Amino acid sequence: MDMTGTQHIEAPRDVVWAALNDVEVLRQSIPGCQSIEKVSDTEMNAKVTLKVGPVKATFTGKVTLTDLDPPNGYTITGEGSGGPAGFAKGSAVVRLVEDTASTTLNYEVKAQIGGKLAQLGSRLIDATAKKLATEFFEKFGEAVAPPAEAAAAEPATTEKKRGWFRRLINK
Amino acid sequence: MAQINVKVNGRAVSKQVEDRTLLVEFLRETLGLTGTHVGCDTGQCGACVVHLDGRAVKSCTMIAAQASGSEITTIEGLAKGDELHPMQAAFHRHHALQCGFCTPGMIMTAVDLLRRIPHPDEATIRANLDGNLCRCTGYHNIVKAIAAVAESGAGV
Amino acid sequence: MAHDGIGARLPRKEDRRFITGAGNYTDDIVVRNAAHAEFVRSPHAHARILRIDVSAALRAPGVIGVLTGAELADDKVGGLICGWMIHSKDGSPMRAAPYAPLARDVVRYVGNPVAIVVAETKNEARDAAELVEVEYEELASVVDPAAAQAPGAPQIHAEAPGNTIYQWALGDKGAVDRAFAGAAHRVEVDLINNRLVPNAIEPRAATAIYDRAEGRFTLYTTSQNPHVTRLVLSAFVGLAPEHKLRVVAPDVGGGFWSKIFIYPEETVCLWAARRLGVPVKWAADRRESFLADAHGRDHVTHAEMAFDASHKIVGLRVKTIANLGAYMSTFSSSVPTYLYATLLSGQYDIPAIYAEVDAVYTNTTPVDAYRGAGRPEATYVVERLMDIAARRLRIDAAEIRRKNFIRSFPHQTPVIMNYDTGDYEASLNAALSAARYAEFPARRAEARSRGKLRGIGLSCYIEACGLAPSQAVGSLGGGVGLWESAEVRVNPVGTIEVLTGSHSHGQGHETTFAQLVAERFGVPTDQVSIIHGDTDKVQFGMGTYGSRSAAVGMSAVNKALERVEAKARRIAAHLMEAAESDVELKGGEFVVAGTDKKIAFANVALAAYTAHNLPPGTEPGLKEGAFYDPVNFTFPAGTYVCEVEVDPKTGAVEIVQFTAADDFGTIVNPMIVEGQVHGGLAQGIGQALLEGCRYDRDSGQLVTATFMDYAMPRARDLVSFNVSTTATPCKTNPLGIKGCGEAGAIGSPAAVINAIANAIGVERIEMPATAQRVWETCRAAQAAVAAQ
Amino acid sequence: MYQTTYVRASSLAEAANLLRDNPDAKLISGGQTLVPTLRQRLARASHLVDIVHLAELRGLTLEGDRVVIGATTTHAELAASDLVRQRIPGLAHLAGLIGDPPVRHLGTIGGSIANNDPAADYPAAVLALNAAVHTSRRTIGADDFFTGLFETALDPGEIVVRVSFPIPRRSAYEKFHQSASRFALVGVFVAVLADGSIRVAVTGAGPCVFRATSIESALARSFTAEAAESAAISADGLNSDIHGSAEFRAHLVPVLAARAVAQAR
Repeated sequence: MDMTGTQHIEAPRDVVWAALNDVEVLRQSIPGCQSIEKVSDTEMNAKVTLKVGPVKATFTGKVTLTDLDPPNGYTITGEGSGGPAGFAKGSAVVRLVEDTASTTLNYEVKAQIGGKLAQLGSRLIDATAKKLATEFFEKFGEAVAPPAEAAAAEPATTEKKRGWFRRLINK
Repeated sequence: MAQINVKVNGRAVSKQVEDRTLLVEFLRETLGLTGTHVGCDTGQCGACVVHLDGRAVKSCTMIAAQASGSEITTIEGLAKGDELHPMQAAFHRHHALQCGFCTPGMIMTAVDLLRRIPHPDEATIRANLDGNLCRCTGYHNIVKAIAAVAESGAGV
Repeated sequence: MAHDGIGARLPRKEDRRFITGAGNYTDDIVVRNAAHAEFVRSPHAHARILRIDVSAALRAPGVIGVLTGAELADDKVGGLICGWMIHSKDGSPMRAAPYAPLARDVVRYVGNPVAIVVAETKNEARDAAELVEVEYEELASVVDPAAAQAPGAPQIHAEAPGNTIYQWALGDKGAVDRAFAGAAHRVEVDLINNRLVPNAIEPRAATAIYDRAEGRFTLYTTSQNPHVTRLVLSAFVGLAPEHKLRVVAPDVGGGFWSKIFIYPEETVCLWAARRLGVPVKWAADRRESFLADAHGRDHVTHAEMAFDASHKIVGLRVKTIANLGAYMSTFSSSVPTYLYATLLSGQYDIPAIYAEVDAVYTNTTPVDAYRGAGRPEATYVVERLMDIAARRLRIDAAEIRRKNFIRSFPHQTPVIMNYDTGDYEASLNAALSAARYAEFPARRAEARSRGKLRGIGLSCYIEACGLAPSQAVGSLGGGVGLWESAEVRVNPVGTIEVLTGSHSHGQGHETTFAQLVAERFGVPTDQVSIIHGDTDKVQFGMGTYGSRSAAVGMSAVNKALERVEAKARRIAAHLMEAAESDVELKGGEFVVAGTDKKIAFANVALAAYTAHNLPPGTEPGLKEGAFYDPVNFTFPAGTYVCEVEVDPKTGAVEIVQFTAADDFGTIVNPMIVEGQVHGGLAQGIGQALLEGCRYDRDSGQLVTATFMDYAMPRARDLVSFNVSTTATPCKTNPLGIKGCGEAGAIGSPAAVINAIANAIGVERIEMPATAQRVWETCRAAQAAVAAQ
Repeated sequence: MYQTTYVRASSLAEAANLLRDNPDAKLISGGQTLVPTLRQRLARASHLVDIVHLAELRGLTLEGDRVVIGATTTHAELAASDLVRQRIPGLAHLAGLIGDPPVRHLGTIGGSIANNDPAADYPAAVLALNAAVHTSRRTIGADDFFTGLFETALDPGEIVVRVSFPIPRRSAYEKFHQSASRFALVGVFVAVLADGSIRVAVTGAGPCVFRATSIESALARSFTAEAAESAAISADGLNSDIHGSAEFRAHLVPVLAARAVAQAR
């Protein structure tokens, strides 16, 4: 499955680029990330728990950064084994475009699952990958440039949860 | 462990099994009632259909503990001694079975159908078999057998 | 006495146990102290196994053992075999790679078994299987047969360069080229025969027992041919000599060929039972069935047909790529060759045919025969071409067929087969009249007023059944003879036991074989029992598939019955002091012609066993055996007419009428034969409309692995079928039987697709004709009309 | 299935406490999705908290201008209910299309909406009819309830108690089945509410049930099948899988909406 998306971030490109290489920012951004440890500048070990409806699986694997082209972008790849559930792989080619004080982040995502997850969940692969990718870049955007008004003022509302799919459907 | 108290085919049964035991596993393995079959893992094939408090349910899509306190009828409990239930007799007379594997679930679903809708037309019969797969008969004679029982009024 | 001999619509003797829940299927069998097996399978389509760590699994509660390919190799357990040698055009033998029951170094499809975990309970085995750690290095995979031979495609086996198993050809290429060069019209088509999953409702299962004291194995298994299973496990896998291995196939819940093959799981269970010293029980869940049962079809074909100016076919040229999956299953090599290309003449007089078939390995579940096995693929090619030709040449679909029918028999086709008899015009006429073909235009117009597109499609199929003359099979590369055996034991009280090498898994042999005995001996069928499926009881047999049980198995029984009758007559003549030639068997009694002297068959049986008064030199007892080897294939044929309504707005297709007129020769039990046709039609219609096994092209993952994604035909997808028969009895077997088990699946896909194409007004639509595909085709057709 | 502990809750409070104290506990009512998932070992449940026997989750009553349906009401009960058939025929029809008869005998409305499968039928009715979901803690309006792929506004430990449907003037549901699972490839629920407002909810097509506002506006102008069918739905963001492309789903939405309009009563 392939998809593309865009995230607008109110921060200069250098800041966004730095965040893309910051393990702590990645930890906050990866949906369901339980832990992430840096092995090198471009490689991390990670543990991620994914929940899609009644299905829940924990993946252990690694996150790697390749095709580094500072500060224009890179490819971030995550692959992990969910043990008996199978495995999942996803990669995003990220391109940063500077726009005065803000940055437009364009991404192109590829995702693949294998084993039991693929055998049982083929109808959900696309929707799940879109959801995870959107969540990742949204959270990333928030981590790099938190919304101006105090985040605390806004409770964890339904509106916020609706965000990602509203954008997808946009009807 | 879960304590399962059920009445199966009119007989009170009380057993302890692992909580994760499916109703179909309880029937087949704990009680030895192997007439109820398992043909899939996702609740489509209907080979495992039994009656729970008089309604057709898939015994593979329920854990035994959920059924505790209920009355269960399996294919083994349908005939009265040597006298076949009219649906069993119709399946025989109309050649509504070949390999026989889907047959117990199919018969239990068919009996349930006629209890709810005593005089279904062909389209209604077919629609009510949505939860039962047969790979042998093309359903032709199954539909015929059910229609024959409905016509005779002997369904319940 | 009610007639219950040949031709009677006798309700089945075996039904009672099935309708009361008393059937005895493999997984129902309780063996004391049996342990439960779970297989660890590859999640990857293609990967190198770097490491297998079973230590955590071994420590798990209830675990008795965890075994891998390394132990299998240590114990010198052999690989699985493909039993039919095919030679390529260049004379080289097919490139069959080793097929280890547990993969050791490389896994080649998702689901490839890697290890077996045996524990005290099923849940414990499953818990522990999750603890087996396998480290893989992923390799690139290929799942599409058309891509497997491309330069740079991943190599699946070193033994088969370019993933090509064989490049086989049949027919006279030069003659076909000449026919095309001189032809007035040519039509061509590209077709995909979609990959199917057999999905017998009973999943495969096995219970393996090893008796250490006797050194003897027993395997209860879901098999269509227990003797062949024993032969392969003994002679090739080498687990035990035949006399130390009993294979029992009890009640079996459907097969459709998928339970013929000798698979890794049953083999490994048997070995594990000995190695671990416990009986081992395994039952596949449905997801495992999708991964591990041999799939069917999966052909990519380009075909061309040439006609003369009077619309007579002058030549047929076919090129097919057949996907055999990751390993060569038991009969896989024969399906796209001798069971396929030999039927490309269809019901037509075609002077020149040339077919090329490439068989390829891919990173998919092994592919083997599935109901029809090669013959549905052949029918689909021929009958799609006939329909397209009718459309292009602007003649009626029935007329173009009628014009080309073979009309004199025997008929030698250019592709090996010699048709003994048939009357294709008769079945075509019967089908057209039953389907009210002539009135179709009115029905189409009425449907149009409701916004529906109504279409009608024909398919005139032929198949070769009654597999098969052993010598012919041997000369074509078959590893076994395809005769059948039977034994008839008459008990002293006159009841009869028939032992047969055929195996019933839904076909009703316990009834139809008894009807044959009733016919010959006048004994009521309830005094006859049919024994099958146990190598300890039946000496040998080749099993049931390819619509062979009645034509071959019953012919063997008939031969044994003849021998019994001959001996009984000799005894009866002696008892009645008459000449043997004056004694005949009528209605269960031996009578002396022209007199009132008679003796009941049962009394003759008793006399045979008391042995007080037998003719001189006659042995006591009344029991005879026979082997029957057919002299030719049989050729069932018929015409199917499908009528559909297409909703152009949603692409939904509704089968509104389906008519079948089959010629099966002699029919033993019309009720059972009709049931076979109904079931075959459902599978063929399923192939055409619903079923399609799908792999992800990039990852090689199987994405239709449950009934949630693989659409099985349900009652509401089908209609009540309008079936009838015509008969030209087979001339090459004593009973005139042709066989009926596969016809429905062979003839129907083309009828359905032809009907949809007719409804929409297009030439091409792929199977399965899903709503989306049909909607897209309608839209394109509308756009094309608009553009004109 | 992994090891689990089955608990038959004796009260809503007990069930809520069990969920609070055991983060991996799961509620089970009909279990028609949960049990197959557990069987496949795609999820673990430390506890299965059975709420099917709780009296406060039962019931199917008329309360003023609303039909109030207890969370553990099965699809079969709802489909057969004279009350629902008379007051909200589209809802009764929808319930009778879910799964198959044995599934309808166990599956419940509460379980279905809490699971919010993108291809489930009930969410379309809840959203189109502007139902209110009463939970163990609060009342959530339909527009706020379904938040995403398998996601709802329910907080952890919050339990659906009943669903209250305002009686519409007219309603109808049209479902195009996915041929294997018989879930909705696309399902469209059309409702004309008591105040005359028109709501059209679509399931199966997107990652979550959504309102087809373009069809709603078209129907507001003219409540006819032709109006519904002429409204366009973009394929952007719709589901695409082996059973149907986003384009096909987008195409089906107005077609089914038109058929629902023709059926609405």
